[in-house]
Amino acid sequence: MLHALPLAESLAETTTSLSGWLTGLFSGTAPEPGASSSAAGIIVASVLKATVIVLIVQIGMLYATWGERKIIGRMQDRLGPNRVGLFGLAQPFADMIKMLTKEDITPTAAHKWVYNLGAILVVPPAIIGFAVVALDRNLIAADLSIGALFFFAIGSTAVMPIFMAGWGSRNKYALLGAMRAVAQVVSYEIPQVLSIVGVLLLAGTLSMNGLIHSQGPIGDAFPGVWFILLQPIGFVIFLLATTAEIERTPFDIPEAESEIIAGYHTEYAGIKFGLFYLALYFVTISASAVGAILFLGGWQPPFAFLAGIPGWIWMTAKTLALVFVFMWLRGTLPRLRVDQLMAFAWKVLVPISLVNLMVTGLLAKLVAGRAPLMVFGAFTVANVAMVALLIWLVAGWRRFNAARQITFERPAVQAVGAALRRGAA
Amino acid sequence: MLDLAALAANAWLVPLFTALAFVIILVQIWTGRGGRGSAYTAIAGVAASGAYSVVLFLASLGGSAAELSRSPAMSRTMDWLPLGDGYLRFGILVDPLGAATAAMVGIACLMIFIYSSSYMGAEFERYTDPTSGEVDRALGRARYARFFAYVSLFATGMFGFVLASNLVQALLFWEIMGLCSFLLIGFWNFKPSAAQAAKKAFMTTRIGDMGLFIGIMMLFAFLGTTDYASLMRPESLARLQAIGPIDGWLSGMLGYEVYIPLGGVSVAALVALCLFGGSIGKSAQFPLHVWLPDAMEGPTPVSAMIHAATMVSAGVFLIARLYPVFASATVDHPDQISGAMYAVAAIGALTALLAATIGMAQYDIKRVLAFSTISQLGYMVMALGIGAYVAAVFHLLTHAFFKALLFLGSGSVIHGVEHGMHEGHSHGGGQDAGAGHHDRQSGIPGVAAADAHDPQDMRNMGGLAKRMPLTYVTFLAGTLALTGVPVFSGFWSKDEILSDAFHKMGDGHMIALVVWVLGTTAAFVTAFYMARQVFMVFAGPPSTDAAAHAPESAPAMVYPLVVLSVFAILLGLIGVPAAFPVLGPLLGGNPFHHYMGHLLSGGAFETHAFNALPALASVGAAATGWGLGYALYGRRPAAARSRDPLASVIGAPLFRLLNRKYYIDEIYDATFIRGSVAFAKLNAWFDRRAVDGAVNGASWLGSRGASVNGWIDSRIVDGTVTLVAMVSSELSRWMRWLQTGRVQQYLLLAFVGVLIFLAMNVL
Amino acid sequence: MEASIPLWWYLLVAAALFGTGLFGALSRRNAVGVLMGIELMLNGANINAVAFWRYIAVPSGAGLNGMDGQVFAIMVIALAAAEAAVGLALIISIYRNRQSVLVEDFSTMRG
Amino acid sequence: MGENWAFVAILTVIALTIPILGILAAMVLAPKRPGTIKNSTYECGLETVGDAWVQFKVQYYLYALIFVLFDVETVFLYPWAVAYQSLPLLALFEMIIFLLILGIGLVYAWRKGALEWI
Amino acid sequence: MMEMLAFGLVAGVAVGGAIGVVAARNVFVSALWLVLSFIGVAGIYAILGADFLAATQVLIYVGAISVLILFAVMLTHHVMGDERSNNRQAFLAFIVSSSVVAALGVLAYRTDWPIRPADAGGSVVTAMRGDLAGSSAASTAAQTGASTALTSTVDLALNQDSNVVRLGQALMTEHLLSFEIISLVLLVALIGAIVIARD
Repeated sequence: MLHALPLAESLAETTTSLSGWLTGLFSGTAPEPGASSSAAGIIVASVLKATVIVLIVQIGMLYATWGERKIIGRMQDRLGPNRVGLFGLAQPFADMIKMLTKEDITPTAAHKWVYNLGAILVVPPAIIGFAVVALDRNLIAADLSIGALFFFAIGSTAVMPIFMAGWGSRNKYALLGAMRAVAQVVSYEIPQVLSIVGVLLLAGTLSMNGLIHSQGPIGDAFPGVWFILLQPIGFVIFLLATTAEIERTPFDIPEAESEIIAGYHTEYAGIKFGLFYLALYFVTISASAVGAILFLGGWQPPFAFLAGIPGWIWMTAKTLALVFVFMWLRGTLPRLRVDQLMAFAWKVLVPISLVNLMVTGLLAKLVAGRAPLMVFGAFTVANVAMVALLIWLVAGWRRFNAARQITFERPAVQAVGAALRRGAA
Repeated sequence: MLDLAALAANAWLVPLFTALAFVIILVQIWTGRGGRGSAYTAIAGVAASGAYSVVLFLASLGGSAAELSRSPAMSRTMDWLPLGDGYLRFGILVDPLGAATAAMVGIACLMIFIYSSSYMGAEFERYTDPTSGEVDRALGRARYARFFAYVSLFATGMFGFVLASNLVQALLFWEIMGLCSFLLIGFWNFKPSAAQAAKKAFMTTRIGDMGLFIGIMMLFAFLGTTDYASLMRPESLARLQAIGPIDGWLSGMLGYEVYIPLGGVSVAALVALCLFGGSIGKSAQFPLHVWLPDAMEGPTPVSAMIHAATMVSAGVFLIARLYPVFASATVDHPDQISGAMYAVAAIGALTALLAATIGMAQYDIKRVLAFSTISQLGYMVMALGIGAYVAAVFHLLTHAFFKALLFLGSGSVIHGVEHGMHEGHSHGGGQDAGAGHHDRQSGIPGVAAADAHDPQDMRNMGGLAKRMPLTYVTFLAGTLALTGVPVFSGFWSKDEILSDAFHKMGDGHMIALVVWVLGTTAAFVTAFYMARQVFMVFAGPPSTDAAAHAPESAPAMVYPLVVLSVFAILLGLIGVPAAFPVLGPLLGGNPFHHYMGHLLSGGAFETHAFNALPALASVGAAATGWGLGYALYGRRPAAARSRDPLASVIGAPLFRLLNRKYYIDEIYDATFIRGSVAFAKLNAWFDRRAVDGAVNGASWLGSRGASVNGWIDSRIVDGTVTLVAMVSSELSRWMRWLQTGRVQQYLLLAFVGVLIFLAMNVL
Repeated sequence: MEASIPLWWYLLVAAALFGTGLFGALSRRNAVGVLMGIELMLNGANINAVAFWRYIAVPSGAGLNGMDGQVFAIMVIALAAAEAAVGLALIISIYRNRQSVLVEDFSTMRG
Repeated sequence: MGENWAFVAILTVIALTIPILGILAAMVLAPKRPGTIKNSTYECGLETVGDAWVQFKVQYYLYALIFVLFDVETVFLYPWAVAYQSLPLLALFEMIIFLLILGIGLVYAWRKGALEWI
Repeated sequence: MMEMLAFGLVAGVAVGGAIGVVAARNVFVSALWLVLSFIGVAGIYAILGADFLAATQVLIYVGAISVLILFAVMLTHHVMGDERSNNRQAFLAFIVSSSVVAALGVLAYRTDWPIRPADAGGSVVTAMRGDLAGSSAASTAAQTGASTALTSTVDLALNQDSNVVRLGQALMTEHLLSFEIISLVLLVALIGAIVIARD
């Protein structure tokens, strides 16, 4: 796990040179007012940018798989891939080759078009998400004025391929798996979105750069504090909801091996299965990137004096940290039962996020325009209070359940229980 | 001194007291407590209003008489009837004429009420309960109280009429008096003759009232007002004059032309005559006098009050009140006698003489007095006709007193004779029951025999002077006053009239000559029949037992007689002409003249020099009358005579003529009554033939129409109904195709509509 | 970026969408198909709204900041969502009772 | 502004090409020996029973339903959040009312058991 | 020029999708075409400059409603035998709808819409920014003073001229009533659907 980090760092270095070149390219496209570069120029620049993004993401994804297996391995006190290449670094490439070369079996009963399209359409949403990820001050692919919203909109389109896969493969279990997966993804999208509204409220804008600006010491935007400090609860909910969106443990019911074969991609083999796998990792990375932007202040250094280090380093570090968290979760938490999973989304996360949102709204008005420290103080107080309230509620709920539990057993057992107690007393 | 204005302002209390009494008596009757109580209530009522009016009269006598006459103290007037643009006002007008007459009415009525409280005593025993046979006292009490209720109402009517400020209001009270006279004449309604007389009285006065009513309406139509005050104003009178003669077509009556075939008569004269018609009816002047003698059927106090003192004089009062209207009929100077006044004077004179002559040949004591009243009223009207305004009013007042006195006297005589008859029967047992009872034949064919049981027939009387001394004395005083014996009130007032006539004769007025001549002969005849009456009733031996046993009346009846006799004697003194040799200056130069004279619009009412001739002439006439009366009736007792001495003098046929009142009743009966009956029969026939015929015809037509209708209905209407049914069923079948229930089809149709709409827009 | 797109293009596209949606709604036998048609029609209307927001001059002072068109579109989207939800729920419950989802079979109100 | 959207469009195009390239590559590289058994739908080795599109419980639909309505709610939250600081305090209460009303919906679904996973 | 091209592309996608919905035999497939059409419409919004609306369109229509529709299709899917997808009145419907389209098109073309003057030239974006600055300064006046302050503070590097802020203000102030009512509508829809759907 540790050395994985420097590895990420080294990876980052190689990209700096690339980034230098890239920034020139990107800045070229910075939308100065009035700069009306020719249409052709735009297209070419866009294509170049897109390919660069895809490459980075692809490599990132490969080494993410590698990283994950190394980390999970370490967590489970085993080594993880170290045979292929130095420290198993070549392992991802080996996997990729395997994917490409395995036979791609298409069940005859499957609805040909929908089956194939499902596999294909899984990837684009994952990739398009990266358009709004802001690496550095001007290093953003498409600085949309509604960046955050765009990301979640694209996220929500990921549901469609799952359904197509499930239905297309004409397999009862696949369809059932798809239905479950969709239900889960859909259910967790609401808390995810609700959790970040608090952030938007404080930042007052949807565009990624705007968000980052309002968080860091650089630039004198309003809160000037990382939103994670102001919105800890929001961050936690966002994290949980995103893990569910990505169908990673502990919310990985859809392709839970132990239950319904492989979920919606049971009928998929070879590269199509690879595509699903690839899309998953893409989303993980993009989600953690957005998470970093929303809560950890993107390319903003934690403290003013650290402004020297270039922004994108901060950005990559924070993203990798979040990715590590996801892997960490996978390594440690057991899988949730389906009904608990669904109940958790609607009955716990949504209410909490709503309450958090209201409190944030109220506080935003109270401390509007104050100094970052004051803002931070007020919010921590509120958050601590909310957490305390939550704990008290949960405790109360557990006691209530405990009392109810006894009454459920059959009368005979109760009689024996009562006798025992009498004896004991 | 008494504050005249305050008194006048509250003068509306006068009619109110008696009205209150009337209501209280009604309550008493209703609660069953009639009897004496009601009498006392009535007396109290009339006493109150009488006292008030006397005080009012005395107050007006004071110096302010002059301006009182000019600007009568109009008391509060109340808006009574909304009349288009204004209101008909209901109020009280106090002027010398009104005040004096009210006082007279007050005093007279008071005496009569007291008198009748005992006279009507007989009512209690009169009624017997048909079932149980014994006397029905409750009914008696109720009838007694009923009498006093009517009388109080009558007093209210009279007071109201006298003090009325408005012609319509006067008409109202005038009608009340008419009603009361009808009720009182027919008081003993179980007597058919009384009922008949009441109806007759009411009908005849009604005819007169029609004239009055038309007169009032014309006044209102032309002058727009009926208030005395505004009527009397010179400019309204001038306006009346200006209207000029009616050329037959009278426009303005409800917007369309009315042709009145009275070409040539000026409107003013026409109005005056109409109003005079009313007084002819009420004061029983010539054409409409027939009801007064029959009105004697009522109880004597009634006759005394209504048919002597008050009601009948109301007609004269009306002419006096509206004198300017009559006088203005003359175009130029008020002194002239206008056409209207000519008519008035003529009728007055004629009535005076006619009534007097009939009076001579009557046997019923009250009828004689009735005819005497008619003739005296004729005197007043005659006086007004020739412009002797003050004399007429003066005679009105004096006549009221002595005529009331005479009537009450006759009442007491009748009362006495009745008692005499009862005692006669009771003492004598059946003595003259059968054989003795014989009707004294009149000896003159056509003249009714004296009914032995009729207490009013003078032939059953005689020699009552000794039996009823007080009644005799008072009756004698009344007779002397009536016949114009000097010193007595009658002389002053009647002489006043005759002297004015004489004076006017001097001015060359032909009518004045007629008036004077007829007046003087009437005076002679009056003296004669009064003397005849006195002698038949009081002088000589009693011709029947009843007369022999007639006791003096009760004190309650006699005392009023005494009071009235005092008035009869002394009242004349206030009107002694200033120029009268001895008494004139002594009595303050004719104060009555000054008091009443100012009422005339002319104001400066000149008094002409006293001329002895007319006075002497009238005294002479009176004396000869008395002498003749004594000669024929005084010496020999009436009982012995088989025939009326007068008949032997003037001959049976003439006597019968007079006795039968010139057969006027029969003439009326033949002409009007039978005529209207015939007309009614004709009407009935016409109705039966023409109207029924038309109705039957219509019904036949109806049935034919119905059948045609039936045919149409069956053909056409049913046809259309089936057609409609068929069309709607067709339509519904076609519509069913549309109602498929498929949503998409509806949507399709909807968008077809949209399409059409778009097409309209686009193309 | 030079020539801006004339307004009526948008209106034309919207009309096209609306028309196809209408055809779908009218001709589809499957109730869900009808619903899809309706969704298309709604989208057509939305395009119109946004196009008008974008092109039509906002009378001064009318809207606070002239965002009426967009608000209109958002409301329509929200309504379409609600409508789809309820509509499909209806269809499902009818399907459970009638075992058929063809519009023709829903012609009678009873039973 | 336009460039961004152009970039997004182009990125989607490229994103689409990648899986297609992958599949094409697989077609080229991977062996293709279709076999009836191999191509049959995999049902833990058992014979497939009945049709794949079997009836499902309404439960799934309910989740989607609630999701749609709450998704619309979130859409309305965005503009509010963004414009929040420029709006008076009243905006907070307006939003609280909005959320409460929809909260009622959530509570109703909760009580009625629409959220339970059968 | 590029803009026209983009518009043509996107419009083609939208209308093509719509035609796909109508033409598809299988309901499931037509649902997928519907999704494509939704994406096309989102594109049109993007070109029109309504970026928030484009994202909303994607988020709700593609993300939520299509899922709903697919669920519904799944739940009501009877035996495969779906012979005829169109009913008898298809032809008549075609005529009516095509003529409606034609009429609307002509109407659109012929009426002279009161085009906003600020839109003289330049890309949609510049127009947007110009009018944003102009109108927002003029019309927002006191009420949204803070918002203009807000945009001015953030340095220009950021692409801050999104109209989401103005939309938020409009929703919260001018169209507050519809905002609250839409929450009621959603509530009612939720409860109604649950009651109906739950067997």
